Amino acid sequence: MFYRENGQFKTSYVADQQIFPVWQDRVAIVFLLGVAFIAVPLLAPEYLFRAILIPFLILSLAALGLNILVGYCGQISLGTGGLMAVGAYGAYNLLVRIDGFPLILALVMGGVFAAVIGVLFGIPSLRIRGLYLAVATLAAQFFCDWAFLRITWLTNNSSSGSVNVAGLNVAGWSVDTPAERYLFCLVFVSFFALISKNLVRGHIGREWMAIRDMDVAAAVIGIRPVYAKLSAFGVSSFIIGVAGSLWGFVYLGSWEPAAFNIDRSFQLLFMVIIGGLGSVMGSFFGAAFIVVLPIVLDQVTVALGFDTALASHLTLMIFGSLIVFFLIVEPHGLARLWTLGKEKMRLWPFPH
Amino acid sequence: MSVSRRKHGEVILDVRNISLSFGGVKALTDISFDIREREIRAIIGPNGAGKSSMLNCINGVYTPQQGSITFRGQTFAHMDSRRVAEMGVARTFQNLALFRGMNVIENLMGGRNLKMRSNLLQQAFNIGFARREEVEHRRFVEGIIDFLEIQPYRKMAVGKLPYGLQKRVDLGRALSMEPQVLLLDEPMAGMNVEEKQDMCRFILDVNEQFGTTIVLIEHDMGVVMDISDRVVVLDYGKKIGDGQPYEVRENPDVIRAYLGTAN
Amino acid sequence: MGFFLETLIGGLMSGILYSLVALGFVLIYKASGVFNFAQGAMVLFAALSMARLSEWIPRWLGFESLLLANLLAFAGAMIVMVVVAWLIEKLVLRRLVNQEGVTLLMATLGITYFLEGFGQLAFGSDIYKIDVGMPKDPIFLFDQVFQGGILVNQEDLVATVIAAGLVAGLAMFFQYTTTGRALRAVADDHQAAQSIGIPLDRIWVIVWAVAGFVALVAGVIWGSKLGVQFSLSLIALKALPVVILGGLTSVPGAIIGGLLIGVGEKLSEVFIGPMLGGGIEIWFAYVLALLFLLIRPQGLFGEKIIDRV
Amino acid sequence: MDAGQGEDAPLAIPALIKSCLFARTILLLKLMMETKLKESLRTFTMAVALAGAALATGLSTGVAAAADAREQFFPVLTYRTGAYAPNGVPFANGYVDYLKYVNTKGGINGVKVTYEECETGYATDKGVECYERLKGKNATVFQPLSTGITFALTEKVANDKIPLITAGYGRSESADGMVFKWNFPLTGTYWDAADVLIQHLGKKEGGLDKLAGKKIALVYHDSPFGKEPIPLLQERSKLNGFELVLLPVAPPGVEQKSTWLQVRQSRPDYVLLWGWGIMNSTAIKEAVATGYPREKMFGVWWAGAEPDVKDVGEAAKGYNALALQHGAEPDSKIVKDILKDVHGKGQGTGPAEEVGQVLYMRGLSAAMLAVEGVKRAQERYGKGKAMSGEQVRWGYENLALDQKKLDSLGFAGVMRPISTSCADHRGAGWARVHTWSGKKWEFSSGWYESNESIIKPMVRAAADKYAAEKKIERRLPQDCQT
Repeated sequence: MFYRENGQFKTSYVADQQIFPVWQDRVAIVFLLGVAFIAVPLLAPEYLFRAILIPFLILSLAALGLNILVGYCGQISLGTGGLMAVGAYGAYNLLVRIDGFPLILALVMGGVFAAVIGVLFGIPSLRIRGLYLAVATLAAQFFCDWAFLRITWLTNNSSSGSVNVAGLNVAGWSVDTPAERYLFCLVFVSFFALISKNLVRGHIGREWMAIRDMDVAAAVIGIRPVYAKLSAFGVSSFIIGVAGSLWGFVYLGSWEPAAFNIDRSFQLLFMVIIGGLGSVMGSFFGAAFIVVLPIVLDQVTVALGFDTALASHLTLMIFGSLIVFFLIVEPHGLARLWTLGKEKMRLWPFPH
Repeated sequence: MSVSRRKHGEVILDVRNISLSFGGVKALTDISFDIREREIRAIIGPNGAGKSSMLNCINGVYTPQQGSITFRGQTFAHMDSRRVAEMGVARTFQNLALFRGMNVIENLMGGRNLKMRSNLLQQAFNIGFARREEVEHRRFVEGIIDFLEIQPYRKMAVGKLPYGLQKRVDLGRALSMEPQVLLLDEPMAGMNVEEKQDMCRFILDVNEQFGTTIVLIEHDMGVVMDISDRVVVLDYGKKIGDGQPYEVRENPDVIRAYLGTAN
Repeated sequence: MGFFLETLIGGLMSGILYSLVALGFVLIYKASGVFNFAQGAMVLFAALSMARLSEWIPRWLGFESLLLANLLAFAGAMIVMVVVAWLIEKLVLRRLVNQEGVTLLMATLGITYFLEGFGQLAFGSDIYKIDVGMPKDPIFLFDQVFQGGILVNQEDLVATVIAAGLVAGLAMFFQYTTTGRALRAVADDHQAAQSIGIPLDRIWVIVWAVAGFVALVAGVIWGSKLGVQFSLSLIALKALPVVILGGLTSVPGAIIGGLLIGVGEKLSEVFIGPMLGGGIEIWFAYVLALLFLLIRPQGLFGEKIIDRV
Repeated sequence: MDAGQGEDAPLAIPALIKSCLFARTILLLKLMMETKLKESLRTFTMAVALAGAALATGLSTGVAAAADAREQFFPVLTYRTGAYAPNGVPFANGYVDYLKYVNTKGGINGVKVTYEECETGYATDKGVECYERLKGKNATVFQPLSTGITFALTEKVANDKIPLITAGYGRSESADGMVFKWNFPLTGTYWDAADVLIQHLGKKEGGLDKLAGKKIALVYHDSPFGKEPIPLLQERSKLNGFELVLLPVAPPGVEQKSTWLQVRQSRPDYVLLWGWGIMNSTAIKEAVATGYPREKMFGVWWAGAEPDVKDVGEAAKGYNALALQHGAEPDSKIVKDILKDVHGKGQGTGPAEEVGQVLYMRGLSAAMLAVEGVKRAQERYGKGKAMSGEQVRWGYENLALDQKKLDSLGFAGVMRPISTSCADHRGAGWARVHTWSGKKWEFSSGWYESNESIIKPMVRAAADKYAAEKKIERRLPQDCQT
């Protein structure tokens, strides 16, 4: 089956504005959905779920959120970890303080809390730009780290600052087998991916991109930087917050503030850039790259008979070099490689 | 202002004693001139005369230290970009300020943003209203695309387009705002003859079909003399001449200022 | 009062130590527009090679003298850092010319991983010792004025002197050497510099080498203070607020910024900290920097940005 | 959304194919792969080819059965790299050496001990990945040596029915076996540590009552690990009337100037140091720099090993720290045996000169406890059989290591008796204090036992709170029989 766009004439703007104008794409996506929702849960072993798929899904959600801010609105943030923490602890507090508070709502509310904080921390972006902003957002990161250790009320007065959450229970359905947890995350991720896709296609998305590409021109065509930037911070933080609460509730189940420390922030920024700025799909590529690659490298190096220390040193080195390598081959991220691939397919067998 | 090729309306935009400086550097000193409805008003002057700064003051990119700008009777000491846009002033840029990461349609749709009402949630779920709105504005934008004859490039990233076309897209973005006043900052800079002719045609068409008032910064004297109704001449941030093309052409200061540079 | 002064002095001295790391950031950003996150890793790497070489060289050449060992080790470490700089330029920078800042930032993070991995691989991941005979014990000033006197940490004192010397040296280098001038030219405008025939690639190697040198000095000082160990690379996080507060492009900025941050965080921790339960200095430093940025978005000494359209 | 699935595909599809195969012929394929690995060249291309395979091994572990019923598999979570490597390496060496040693003695009643290391780098999610990778190979017991990983694993072990030993760290409340069925903070928790330290200070002052009006500062790693002792110390300060000053240090603790300026200002009579990794040596150095007497500093048992002081050397002379039962034991029988039977045969894991150092011994004794649990289980479920996680859990819950047995194991003078029960998963609260002589650690106190009357109720309360948060029930007495 060739991948062709020509011959598929759009007779209405609606038809032209759908997410996948090319029917082959639509087929592909349906197939992938099928695999992800049906085949994987049936066939994948526990290790794959717990060690790879679940963290991959949650982190891609966070990366997706961050991508809205960095990729679409051009505001670099290193406070992501902190916002995830806000989401997780927010949801936690709702559940421990209000009896019988529905789980899903709590997770979403976690996102809302994060959104509020995120907008607050976004205010400096109205004045500070680029790397200066990036470093400034670290203030948010470290403040959150500190707050959740020090303000014991936030952790329900646990002596150590660590918190534990009960088993997941959604309207009677207790989500505990790895497959269930995977599906649980998958639903969230798919939903938010769709939402984000819609937003970035909508005029709000164009406002973000306008600010990113040429803020003066954006102002001249009547875009308010305040609204555009802060809305980006809000939406992005919301998604990140939800991801955070999923990370706490579904993946960890019991955590210390360090689970959301600065390394997480960098890891996510990595995903976004390696995956592709300003691309929903890129967030997923990036997450896969950052989550899976080290694990594979580790297992390979160990399998090759190096001792674990040597292996992990090599892993670090190879991982680092690969990052540089990818940035050199395609500074616009894996998503760009993907689109280029599709271009090629369109033209195939003719080179140009 | 007695004789003129066309009948003009009232003064729509009135600039009074504008002075602007960065640190110590004076960019504009006590500039005053007015713009009438439906006319084509040119601002000329050598490089660094402060032409662009003038436009930047008009649509609120810069804030002048002194002076006021009156638009349809409302007077402002400093224009807020948003307000200016809402009042129907659009603008193209000297060295392209397109949204390079977006394709042609998106850039033009950007110009429609002011008119789009659907809120975040409606867009998020892409439900009825948001979708309809998107379509109807898309229709308008397609109209402009046809008008500017850039149909083939619809979905191309503007960064990839040749310079001349980018200039058109820039104009298109301004037009999609349905402006009453259109500020054009050197729309023909770096164009070859044919491109210039096209651009002139577009400008005149806009002016005649939509009755849009046009403020034009241009170096090409030929063009200026042909299409503009009145001309303001700036030099080193000062106004040295104002009037109809032939008047300005005779003005000794202008000649001095342009000695050698005029073509 | 005495204690306040003590804290103040302590802050100034830690500040200087931060500046040492910050300098590396500034140098590289000035000349190549790269926000070099690997600076921390470079400090670690330099310190590691210094520490290990000072162990190994005597063993190889079979002599005792600690001084000689240190000198040779320092020289050796310097060579290592030059090689690193050269490789980075060859393999990374050259291939990423005029990419956006973020991409470059990420590239340097990649380099960070590599250096951390390679450093531990080559030199081991235990805790090592750099002994350049720094005096460890405190001295007490004005003990007749204030009860208990004002404690001054000799080690920091030495560090301060070295840092001052380093800065002076750099200033000289930039002012009076042709390379230095070339560097400044490049910093001001790449294209222009190139057009008057300044070879960018060589300049970059030099800058990174200089940054490597700064990292080495910082590494030696921090290393003899803390012991050489992986965590050394994390002091980069201490230098970040310094860099942005001072302005990414200003050497004096790095120094002043360092002092401000140092004093700010120490005073805050000691006097405000107890009210908030302590441990606030890490974020306070950043908040401080943030506040300065809100007043001057380009940092204290950074160039002002004007939108031209 | 496109993206979502767009991404899963390359990841999932190979996985699917493989796992299908595996579902049928795991062992066969594993054999094939092992041979493949053996002959495989160490070229990157090959590595890439292997990547799939390696991942697959990972996948397979999910369903893999024990290769041999006569093998007892011990997963070893280590961190030989990163910020905490200097402390992680000796522990790992001791742990592995002991496992090797057991095999030289013919295994556990004939059951061969197998093990596999997995590098966590002290990172929680890496730790979880290691856990998931190794648990499928019939893991006997996990010992993560990290608070963060302990938290994460506590959630999982109950479902997977694998015991979790956190000897001398982790959650203090997990001593309550009625709530924490699968956790075993053997030999002591931080509350024991804090309590013993206070007892020791009391002794120095000539009676706990003499502590009244004294000022004790806690310089702690600002993390759950460092905060753990605070409640007990507060309890004690109420009880014994000393003033407690809390001084957090942001991890990793490379910058402590302000902390020690505060120490200098408030001039506490004693400083308790609750650090890990570089924080410890830095603290001691800052103490030197601010002229605080090392003799008045007392570290937790994670702040009392060679890496913490060796590069401070003479300057650290007089610094004290708690010893979790054992200290540095170069002269103990077990160390001699290991040097002879393991290192002597070129099987040693680390440098021979580090054998018997503090953290090495920590790893060694941790491994010993792990093995003894299996022995105990065998006594009930059949000598010479490989024990399942559940069976071993019973073993840990019914440990009865009296002095005689310990001596016979070569731990004479190294450890005191440990006996656990359904209610008490900790088994002992013994500790000593040792002091750095400038060259090595030397004991400077007799044995202390932590004060049950204070700790028990706190454990109980904390455990109940945990149970409430997790919405789980306390175990019933009859559950203890199984």
